[in-house]
Amino acid sequence: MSQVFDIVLLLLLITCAVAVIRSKDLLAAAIIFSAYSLIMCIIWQLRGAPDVAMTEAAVGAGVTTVLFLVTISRTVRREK
Amino acid sequence: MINALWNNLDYAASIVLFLIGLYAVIAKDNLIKKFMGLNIMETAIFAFIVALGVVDGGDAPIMGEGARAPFTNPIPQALILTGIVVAVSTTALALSLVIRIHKQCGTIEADELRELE
Amino acid sequence: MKKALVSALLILTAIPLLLAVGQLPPHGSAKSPAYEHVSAYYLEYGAEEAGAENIVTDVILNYRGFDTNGEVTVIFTALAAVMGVLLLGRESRHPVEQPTYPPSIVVRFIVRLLAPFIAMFAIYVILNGHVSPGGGFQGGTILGALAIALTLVLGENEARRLIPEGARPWLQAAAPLTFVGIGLAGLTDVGVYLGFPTVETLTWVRTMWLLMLEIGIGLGGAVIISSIFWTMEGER
Amino acid sequence: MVLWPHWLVAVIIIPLTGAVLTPVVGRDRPKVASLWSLGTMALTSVAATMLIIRVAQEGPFSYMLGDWARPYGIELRFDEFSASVAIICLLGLLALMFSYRYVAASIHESRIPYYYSLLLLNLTGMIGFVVTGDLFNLFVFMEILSLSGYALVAISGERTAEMAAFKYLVMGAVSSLVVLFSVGLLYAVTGSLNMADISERLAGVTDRLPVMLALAGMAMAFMVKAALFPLHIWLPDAHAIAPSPVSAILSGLVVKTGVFGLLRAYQIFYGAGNYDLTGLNTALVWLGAISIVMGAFFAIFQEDIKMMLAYSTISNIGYIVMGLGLASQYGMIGATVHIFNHALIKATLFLGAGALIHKTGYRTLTDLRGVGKSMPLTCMALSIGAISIVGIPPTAGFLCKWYIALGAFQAGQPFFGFALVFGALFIFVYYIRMVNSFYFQQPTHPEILSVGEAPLSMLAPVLVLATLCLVMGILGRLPLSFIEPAVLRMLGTFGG
Repeated sequence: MSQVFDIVLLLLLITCAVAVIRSKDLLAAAIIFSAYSLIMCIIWQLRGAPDVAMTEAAVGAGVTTVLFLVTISRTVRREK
Repeated sequence: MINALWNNLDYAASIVLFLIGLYAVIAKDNLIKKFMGLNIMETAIFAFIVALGVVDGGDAPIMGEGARAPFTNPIPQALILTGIVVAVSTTALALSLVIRIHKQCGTIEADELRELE
Repeated sequence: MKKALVSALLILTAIPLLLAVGQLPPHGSAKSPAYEHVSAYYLEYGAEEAGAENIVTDVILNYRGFDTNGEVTVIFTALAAVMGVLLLGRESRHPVEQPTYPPSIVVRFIVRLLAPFIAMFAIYVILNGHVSPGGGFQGGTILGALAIALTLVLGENEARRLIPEGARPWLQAAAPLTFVGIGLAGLTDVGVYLGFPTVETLTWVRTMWLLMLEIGIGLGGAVIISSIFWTMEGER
Repeated sequence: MVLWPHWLVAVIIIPLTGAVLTPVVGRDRPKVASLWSLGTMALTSVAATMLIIRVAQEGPFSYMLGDWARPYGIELRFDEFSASVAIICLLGLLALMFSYRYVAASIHESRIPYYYSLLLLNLTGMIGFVVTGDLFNLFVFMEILSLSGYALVAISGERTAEMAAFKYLVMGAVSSLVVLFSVGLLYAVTGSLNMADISERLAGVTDRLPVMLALAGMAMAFMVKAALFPLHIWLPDAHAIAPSPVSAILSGLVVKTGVFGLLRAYQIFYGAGNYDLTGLNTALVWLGAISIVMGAFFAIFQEDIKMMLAYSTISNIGYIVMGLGLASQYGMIGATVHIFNHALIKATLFLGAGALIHKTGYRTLTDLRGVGKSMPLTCMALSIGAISIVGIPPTAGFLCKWYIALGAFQAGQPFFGFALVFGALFIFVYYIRMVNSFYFQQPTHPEILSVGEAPLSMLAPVLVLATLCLVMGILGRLPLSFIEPAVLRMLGTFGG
């Protein structure tokens, strides 16, 4: 059972990564990137690494996304 | 090899993510997108190193009441804590540069920037 | 042409990676060299020898404390770098049209409502880093995120007042300075940089030092993250 | 002498503390920031001197941080190769002194404290990089030095500088990531992060593929950092556009950390004893030879004086890497000593060029024609640097290149000895071009004849370095014999 859950999460992770790369809208890409980090964080929590999961949730999904959002708001939103 | 990878799904997934990120870094022209790719690469490597420390049925390495062996390996986790901080520092600097470049050149597409030079 | 080159490169990278990973010790095995060498020692003796029940905290603050000393320097470097790149650059040649929406009442109300609880949680995370997941940097990041959220609601000028102008450079350097301080304390007390007392009667000193490190990292991290945000956000 | 064992940690902690306090001390007072950083670096130099005295007396020694025994804690290890801290401190001091006037003219005032802070952090990172004995600690210090390096390139706020910094950053970040990946692989197969411990445990590893991948990854990543030929594309822009004192540090020292990383990787794998490194050696020798020729070739066509110097760095890194790859006693010794000497020479050249640009405002060779008459001392220093880098006998560049050539013959690959001489000829051509335009051509801009000599804070570092170029040529045997035991220990049964 947990094997199935693992596979679903990993597939979701890869889907998110591909979606980040393919999306032409940078704002959407930043949000998907945040989701990607959160999925990564769930995986790490399941793997018995709560410290890393917490850091990833705070830094990867939080601060990094905020920095991306600031940058997008100061530059352009659409990729050519 | 397929069998080995099936048993090591985490490793395989992190390699796939690494390649996706690498693709973005090389092929994408938008500088913000490039950096999203680099961040994906970074998390892929982190996932790989955390996976090195996983033990089947292992608990978080926190002693105290109710803790029972086996515990997962604490060293990769400690390394990745540092790694994540390094990654966000690099991102902050890169994005500041992107803001400056946009301010000075009005574009953040690598091919257009190359024409400007 | 470019596509073909890129895919060739990706395939060329993928093959050695996959081959090598296939030869690694199997995933999840408790018999791998990674698990049986140094980490076995940490898991066995860490809790009593290094002072924290959370072995990850033991590793980052005590056994491999110098790495964390370097890590906080990396964040400080990031701050200095962002300041060096963005501070008072020349006037913009391509100003961005900034529509300024005042945040909606819902956002303002929720952030104001949650702020004290977020702050409390962050402080809890910092202070309990040695017995539960979390620690200085995680809690510091949460505090920094709170400062960012408050900036959106209160406006930058109000939010900046949270960290007094005069103390800001000191606070930004707080994390590396705490490390140097504790390191020198270890030097005088134990005789080695970053040494922690291991004597039975001095365990409270050890716990206190660990806590001071956590607080220093947390405070420094929070101030640096919010300063980076303010500097980047101030670029119009 | 209570401090005797602690100098090893002091040499990292002093500049680190100084760096984080620079913005506190120097806020709104750029001059104070400058003096503060100079003082910090002077103190660091004292620590470095003590360390070198100690290593000369008793050989390599360690410092166990936190008092944990070897594989459990972090070890700082000072061996003969780590004596590079001397050159790091020296160049750091001189570059800081040079910055005093240079920065005031070319960098926005509010950025100046951060400039000094970043420069100190960069030096701290390098010092940590060369003295640490722990693989992950190496990565952390590498990040400090790279991150501050990227920012220093962009700090002038020029458009081109920021673009060059971004290019540098992307390549640097990817290569750092590859280093982290390799560290992870080595950890997976050995369970340790201490270099000496990894080296011991590697001997018993049976599945060799991950180890070889880790070696390849590290080699590749450090080649990016060292700007070896096909991976050099970030270097010319970044080094040419950065402020001149930063160029001197980047070109003289930061690219060498890539070479130094390679050296550490070699130490680990030679120490294990039963790894066949012929493949890597061959690759390094060939890439080195190609770098020598291509770097020199591109340099000939550069108009911009700093661009020319930047390409010349690629060429000289080629010499060093080739010497390493030859894996013979002479080649190795020549390569390690060339790390020192090239740092001296390139710093002379970049600081000299910086002084010219600061005074005249021109940076191409055509524009700078005739400057030899108005700035005789600076131009003399530049000429000495040029002679040294070509490798003409009485100067610093000669002995190590001679040793590398000897190494090629010793390794039974005389072809590469000829490649080296051929490269030196190319280098000769473009430095002759530089000297020629300084002294023997009619000035393009007549007003260049009336600019005065550079101010003392700029002239002094340049002259000190030029003198050292000459002195090291005469005392050249000193570093050679200093480094010899370390090389012999490392090569063990291999080579000479």
